[in-house]
Amino acid sequence: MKYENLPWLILFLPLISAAVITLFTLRSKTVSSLISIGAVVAGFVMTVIFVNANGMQFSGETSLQWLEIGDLKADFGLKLDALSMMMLFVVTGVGGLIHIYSYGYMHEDRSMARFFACLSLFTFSMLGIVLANNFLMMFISWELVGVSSYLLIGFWFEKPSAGDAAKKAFIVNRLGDFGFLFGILMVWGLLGSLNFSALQNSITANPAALGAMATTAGLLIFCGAMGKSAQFPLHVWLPDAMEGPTPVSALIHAATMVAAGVYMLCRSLFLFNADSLHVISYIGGFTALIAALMAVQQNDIKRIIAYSTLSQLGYMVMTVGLNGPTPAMFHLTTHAFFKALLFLAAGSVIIGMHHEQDIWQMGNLRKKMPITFLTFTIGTLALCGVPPFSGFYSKDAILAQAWEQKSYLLFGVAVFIAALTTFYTFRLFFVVFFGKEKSDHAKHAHESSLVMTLPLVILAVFSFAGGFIGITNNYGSQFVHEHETFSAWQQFAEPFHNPFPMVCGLVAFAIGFFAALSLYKNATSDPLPKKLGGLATLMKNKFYFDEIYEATFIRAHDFLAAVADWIDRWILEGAIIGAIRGGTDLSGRALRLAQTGNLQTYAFLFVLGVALLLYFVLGK
Amino acid sequence: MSILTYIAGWPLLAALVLIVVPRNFRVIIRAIAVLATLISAVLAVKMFCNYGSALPDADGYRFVQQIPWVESLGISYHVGVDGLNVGLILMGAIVAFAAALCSFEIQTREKEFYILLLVMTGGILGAFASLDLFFFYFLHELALVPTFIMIGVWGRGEKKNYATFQITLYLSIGALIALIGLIALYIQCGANTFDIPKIIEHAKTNPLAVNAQNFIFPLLLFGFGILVSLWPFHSWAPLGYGVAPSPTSMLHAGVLKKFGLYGLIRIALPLMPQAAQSWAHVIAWLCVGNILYVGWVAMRQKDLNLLIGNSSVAHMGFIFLGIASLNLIGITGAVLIMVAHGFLAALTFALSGYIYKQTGTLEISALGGLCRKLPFIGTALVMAAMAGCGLPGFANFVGEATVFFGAWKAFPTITVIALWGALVIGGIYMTRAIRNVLHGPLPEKWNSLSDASHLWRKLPYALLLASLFVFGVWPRLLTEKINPDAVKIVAQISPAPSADKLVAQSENSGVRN
Amino acid sequence: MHIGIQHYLAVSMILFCLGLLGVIMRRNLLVIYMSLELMLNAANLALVAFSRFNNKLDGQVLVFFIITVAAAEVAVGLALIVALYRKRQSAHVEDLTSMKL
Amino acid sequence: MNASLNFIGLEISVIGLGLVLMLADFFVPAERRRFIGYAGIAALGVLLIMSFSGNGTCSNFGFGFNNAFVNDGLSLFFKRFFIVAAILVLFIAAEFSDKLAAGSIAEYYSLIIFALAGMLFAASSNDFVMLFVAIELITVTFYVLVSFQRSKVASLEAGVKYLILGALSSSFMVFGIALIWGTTGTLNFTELAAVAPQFETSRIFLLGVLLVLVGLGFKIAAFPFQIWAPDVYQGAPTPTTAFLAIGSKAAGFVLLLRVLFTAVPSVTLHWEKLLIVISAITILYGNLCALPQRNLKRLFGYSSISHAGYLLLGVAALNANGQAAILYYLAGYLFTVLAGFLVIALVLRHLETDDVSGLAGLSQRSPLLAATMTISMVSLAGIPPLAGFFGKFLLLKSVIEAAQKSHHYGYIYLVFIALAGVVISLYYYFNVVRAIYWSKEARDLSPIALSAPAKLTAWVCIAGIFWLGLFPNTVLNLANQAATVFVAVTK
Amino acid sequence: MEAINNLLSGSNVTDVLFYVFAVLTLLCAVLVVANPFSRNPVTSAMFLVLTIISMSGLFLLLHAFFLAAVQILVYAGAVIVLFIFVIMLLDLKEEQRRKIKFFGLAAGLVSVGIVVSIFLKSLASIQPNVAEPALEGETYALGKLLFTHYTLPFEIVSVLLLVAMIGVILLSKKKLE
Repeated sequence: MKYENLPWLILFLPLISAAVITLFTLRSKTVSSLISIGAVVAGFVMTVIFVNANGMQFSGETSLQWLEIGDLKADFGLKLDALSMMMLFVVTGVGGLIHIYSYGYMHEDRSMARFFACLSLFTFSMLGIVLANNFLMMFISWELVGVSSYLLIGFWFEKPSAGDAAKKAFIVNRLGDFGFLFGILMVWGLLGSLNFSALQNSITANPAALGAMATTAGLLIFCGAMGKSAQFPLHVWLPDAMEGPTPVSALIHAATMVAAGVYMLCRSLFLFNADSLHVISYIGGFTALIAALMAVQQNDIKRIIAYSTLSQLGYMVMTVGLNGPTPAMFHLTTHAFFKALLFLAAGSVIIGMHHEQDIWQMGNLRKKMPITFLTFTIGTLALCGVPPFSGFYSKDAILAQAWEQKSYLLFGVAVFIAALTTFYTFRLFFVVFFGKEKSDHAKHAHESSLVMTLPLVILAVFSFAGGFIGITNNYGSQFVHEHETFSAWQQFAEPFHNPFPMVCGLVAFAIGFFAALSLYKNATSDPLPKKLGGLATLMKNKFYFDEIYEATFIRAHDFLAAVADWIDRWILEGAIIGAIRGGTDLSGRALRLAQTGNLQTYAFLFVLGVALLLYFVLGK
Repeated sequence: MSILTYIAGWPLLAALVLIVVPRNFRVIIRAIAVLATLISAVLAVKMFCNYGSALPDADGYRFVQQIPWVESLGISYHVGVDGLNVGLILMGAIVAFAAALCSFEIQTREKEFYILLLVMTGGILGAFASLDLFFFYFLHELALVPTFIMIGVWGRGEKKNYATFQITLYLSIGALIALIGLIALYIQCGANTFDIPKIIEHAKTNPLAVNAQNFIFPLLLFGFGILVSLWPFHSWAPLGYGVAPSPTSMLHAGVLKKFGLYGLIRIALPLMPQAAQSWAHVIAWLCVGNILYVGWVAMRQKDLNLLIGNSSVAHMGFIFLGIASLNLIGITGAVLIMVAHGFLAALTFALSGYIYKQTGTLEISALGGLCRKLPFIGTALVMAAMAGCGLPGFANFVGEATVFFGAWKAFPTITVIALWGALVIGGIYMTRAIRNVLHGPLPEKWNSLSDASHLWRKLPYALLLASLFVFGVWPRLLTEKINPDAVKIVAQISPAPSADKLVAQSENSGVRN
Repeated sequence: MHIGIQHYLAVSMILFCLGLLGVIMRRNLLVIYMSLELMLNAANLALVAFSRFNNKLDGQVLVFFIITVAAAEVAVGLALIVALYRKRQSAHVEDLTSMKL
Repeated sequence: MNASLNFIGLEISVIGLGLVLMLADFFVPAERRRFIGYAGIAALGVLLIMSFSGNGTCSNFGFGFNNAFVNDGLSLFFKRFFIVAAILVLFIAAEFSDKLAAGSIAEYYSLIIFALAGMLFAASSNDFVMLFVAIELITVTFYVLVSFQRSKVASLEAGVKYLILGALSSSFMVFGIALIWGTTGTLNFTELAAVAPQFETSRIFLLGVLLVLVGLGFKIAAFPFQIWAPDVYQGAPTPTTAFLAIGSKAAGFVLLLRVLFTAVPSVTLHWEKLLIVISAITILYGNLCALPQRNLKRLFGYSSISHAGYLLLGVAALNANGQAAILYYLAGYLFTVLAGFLVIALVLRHLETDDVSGLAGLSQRSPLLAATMTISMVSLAGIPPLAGFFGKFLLLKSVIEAAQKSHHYGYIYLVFIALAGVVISLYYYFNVVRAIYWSKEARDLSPIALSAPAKLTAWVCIAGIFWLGLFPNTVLNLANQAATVFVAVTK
Repeated sequence: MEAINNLLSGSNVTDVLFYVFAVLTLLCAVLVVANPFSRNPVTSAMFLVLTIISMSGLFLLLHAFFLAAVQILVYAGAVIVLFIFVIMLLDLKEEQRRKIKFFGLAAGLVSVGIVVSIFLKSLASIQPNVAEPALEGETYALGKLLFTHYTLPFEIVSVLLLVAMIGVILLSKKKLE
């Protein structure tokens, strides 16, 4: 392996940047942002150098001893293979663009330095997940990613909603992490190692090594992904996370962090047996479905995209569950491009609209913000799976996977979701960019600066071409044993190998598109609630998941907390300690009543004492 | 003279010096206190760094010094470090320095306060360094009493008197029960010495009778347990910390409280292996009380200090869990958390003390949005809260994770409950606290707050945070030291060899008869 | 039946208990004090009887000391009672309860 | 006879000193009489030094006066103890003198010295006659000392209570001695020890021993004979209370030890249960009753009961370590209690009340006295690094040893009761400390002027408390040595 | 029965005398403690004199002639005179017949009763010695013993008397300086 130390540098540069910003340059916005951007861009460059030197198809590890206590060996190690390399590209590449974009987006904010420090911290943690060669390292990065997400969602902490959203994201993620660590412990207990390669070897050597706990362990590990990739039932935090600045939504809650769950599943795919994969695929499919349904009735531009992210993540998870890591990762990558693009474009719209996020206040922005409009269109087309945009290929790969695995129910759901996706995306598209200006802000909207539009353009390029630049080749080399490398043309034509899913996908698109067109072309308000009635209310209120959780999980904990507090206050502190205190005091007050001050009493007590003494010894 | 004598001695000497300094020389008084603790801290760092190169004595202790004290009872001043206490002493010295720096908040009777603070520091550092049962206890008590007085005199809030007496009586009960256990141990051991290495050595050939173990172990467990706020003997802790001045809380919650745990690991486990095994389940289930139940209680608190106090109690559960697991990983993890939590508790109480000083209240509902006015303190508090709910990068995570791995083998169910407590419940109350204290809009009345501005003010917090980071990022600094000694302890606990030895011994005696 | 030590001892013990009764039943300090003298005398009687039956004189020496000490105690005690009476105009135990509990 | 006189040189000197002090009254003008005390202190100091230099008769070990008088390690220990106590009490008395009838201060000093003589004899008693006369000397002297403040009704009332109950206990003791002598035919402890085993089952003998214990129990204020202590402590002039608390109690203990472990050790061995029960109840009674107590001197009265209970732990342990622990504990108790009474004498002498609130603001009025009182309280509570801690440590250790040896569950209960007692006591001791340092009731904040001797006394007490807490070796060795006097009591 | 017979037959004068003195002593003692006719301390004091005189009769029966004399001299002669003197000085009235608290009375009787019962039990355990008592309470022997064997207590008692003297003077001095 050449440039063996380069990955370390890639990993640690953002951390150093975060540390330097926090410690020294918090006062200077420009310096701080440049340090942060520099770190991630340098990371991208170094990734390119490293991959150029080593090629994509290799596998290596490099590690430092970190913790070794008896059986517990956890190295600080990097796993370098196609999977992590591709993810490196995504994280540093997309991340870099978003960093640059942020420079423009956050320019007015007085806490920009803090923003970039957090962003760098996030980049470091995300790289940590990507590069980790063992579960503990991954868990560490996993948690760090969670906290950077927390910090960034709560970036505008003075807004109560931002604070709440951050808190919610953190706690819900923690629920997933609970299962994740639980699973890690179980795997470690059964297999005695944390290292991915070592685990894979022992599973390969003895597929039944996990024994009866295999399904449980797999599902517990999956809990981690459930939290981070916002799968049902832990999906509730992601829409709220849109309280963070838009670049954050793009980077963390669309392109990278939320994909970490999928990445982790692919990384540890060998651990999952058929049963657990089955469950995973259904959870993924279900998440995709409800998220898409919810998206249909949202009015906040970022929330719509967020639900779409949720839905797409469900896709990916479903695909992993269908034993299709390659399509899943493929979709993850293309999704990173086009969803980041969509978010950034939305961010551009929001800036242009002076921080107005309600789509029903917008309209006809295509004139005022041409670049944004154009790139947004590309993102939309990619998301909806229009050929030859990248989304088409990755989505088709997913549909094909479902078809090939003969999971027809999921296939049907997936196609339905594809239609829904197209519908809500174009709803957004039409309402925002077409029709009449629905508010004063919309009338005075303006195009964003170059530093923001440039990343849009670059991302648009990748969103367009992502389908045939060899992404599947690289992932395939990781997951498929007899893997052949396709040329660009072969990739271009890949969907035609299995035309039925492709056709289904296209039909779904068409249905969705025309539905949206007919309903929202010139709409000034949403006609759908009238047509759907109760269902629309359900969708609008996200199927009341928040309320249900509020009523169950939160209430239960608060109730238990109240009970515990009550016991503490009244039983332990009040009754028991109080009784001991009071009893002691009382017995003191009672005993000293003997001290009447009357000599006769004293004499009597004295004699009584003598009598007792004599009786005690000589009474028998 | 051993460097340990200096580490513990400087603060005590400074306390003596302070007695003769007139009380109106405030700056000098403060300077002496800070300087003494600084010297201690620097020496402790030096000791920590030189640990590897120092030669261990026959029993495996380094920087040893022994001076006979009461020959007829076998008591001697015997100090030394091994992996188990080296980190604790370092932590104690650093926390003491930070506490001395944070004591600027004390404005009345400073002279007495600093004297007590220094006595407390010297006492607890000495207790950790002590390899003699008597001094171990003696110095701990020496450190404990100033706590009571400090809470009583400089405490805050309406419940001050109640809390002072509560903590005094409660902790005294614990200390006395432990004392009885220690004396019983001394007598039962029959080596006629209070010297810990000698007792352990003696016990290798003459193990304590199992019924004696089963009598003494619970004494130590509950005696020390009360000192460490083991559930259900925890209610003194939040109450006491709620009213204590922050330097006191820092030193007590951070350092002094570890005494009981250290005692369990150092004394109870190697000397009473059978009892430890039969009691391990009890300890493990009591941990659930600490982690889960007290976690819930913490969720409910409306006062920041009470919340921190309860969370600190909850953290003790992890340490107990590590101890209860009775294996190398668990015990190493327990020691790791002991060190980590020391820094953390000190940090959180220092921060809450700062906030109290600025706002005059710690009522959570009265606070809010403080991050805007207090960016440094706020950031530090966020970090502390995150460390408190086990965020990697901070030393606590390493310890907790290690404990989980260790405990998984022994008590899977309880480990899962502990996981829930650590990840979910801890997360809930910590983020709620951040949300309600630091996030949200800033109430009008707090517009005049000022952040820790100059270096000296920032230093204690920065120092503690840095320590948390250092051990969080590079835990091998500690684990490499802890490991060999934890191995020794585990070797004494592990059932197979000791049982064999017992059998062999009975056979031997049979032959002799 | 010949008169033996037990007869004397019985008288002594009864005397002792009578004194005891006096101490705890009477309220006049002087009478209480007299009852105490009865108790001392009971001891004296026992000692003299033992002395006779044990054939040793030491008991009688002890009686001598007891009488002397008793006399001294009486002197001090009566002086004390007189002093108190001067202050309180009472020699009754019920009136001596300024310190209690 | 001449040989015997070699043993009692110290006692003769002390009695002589008492006479001299009394006569000095005639030659010293009334306003200077309080300084007579310092002469007495100096003389006692010389005697104390002599006891260490080996010239003193008290270190001349052996039996005298037909074995009625013994000089041994135990008596030596206690004689030094009593002299130190008397010296400190004289200091306190000198400070307190203006509260006593001014003309009679010399008599007060000399009475203290006579009581000291009684204690010295008690320490050396080896037969019941000596025991009786020594105790009576102490008691009769204390009747006078307690009621010395004739102007105060409380003092007289305390005197009468002490008188009646003291005489009552004396009667029991005398009757007990009569029974013992009657059954065994001997009054000498050493001889008794030889014959006692054959009377172990004799009810009349046991009755005698028990009645003697009643008398001694009264002196040390052990349950159920503790009832007088609070009233007498409260009413007596403060120096008297101090001497009563330490001197009289220690005299009771030395005699108790002699009787139990020299005279009738074989009987004592059967009484572990009795001793455990008495010790336990004494501890609890003293501590519980002290809880609601606000009168400082009365508080000391109750506290002294509880300390008698702690000391009885060492008796109940029935082993040499227990006996040594008693001696050590008493040594620590000496400085501790006298420190407390010194402060009471100095602070409360101008107040009508003895209430704890009288200490309010003391930390500002006199930091030295505040520190002295605090240290005293902390030491009484048994907290390191002070004398009280090490003493309690030794006592507990001896009881646990006994528990281990005898497997008697009572010992274990006893340990926990002692523990409960210590914890309860913390409450009221810390209440006193609280009054000193953070009471809001402080009205009078004028500084208290301290004379040089008072300061010296305070420092001596503080030094003693710390010395015994930090450097126990010397005294512990002396105590261990003293405890070797007793027949090795083992089971 | 036998005892009564013995007494009536007058076979042994000392035995009869013992009973006479014993009954007298106890009767008078009862009257000291609880005179049903008078609660006047003077009456008590007078009966105390009688108790002591009859007790010295018992001393005589025990051949303790010196002590019998001392008893009468010191007690009847000095102590009781002192008592009477004080009673007169203080002009004490009769002890008022306050309401006797039944509980107090019962408790007192019970505790004394326990003591009595233990005493009696112990008494019952005494083995009467067979040997004829031979000791003669010679004054000479007693004095010799006192001044040789018991010198030290004797001297201590002298100090005690001194202390008592000082005490009495201090306590009864008229003028409080």
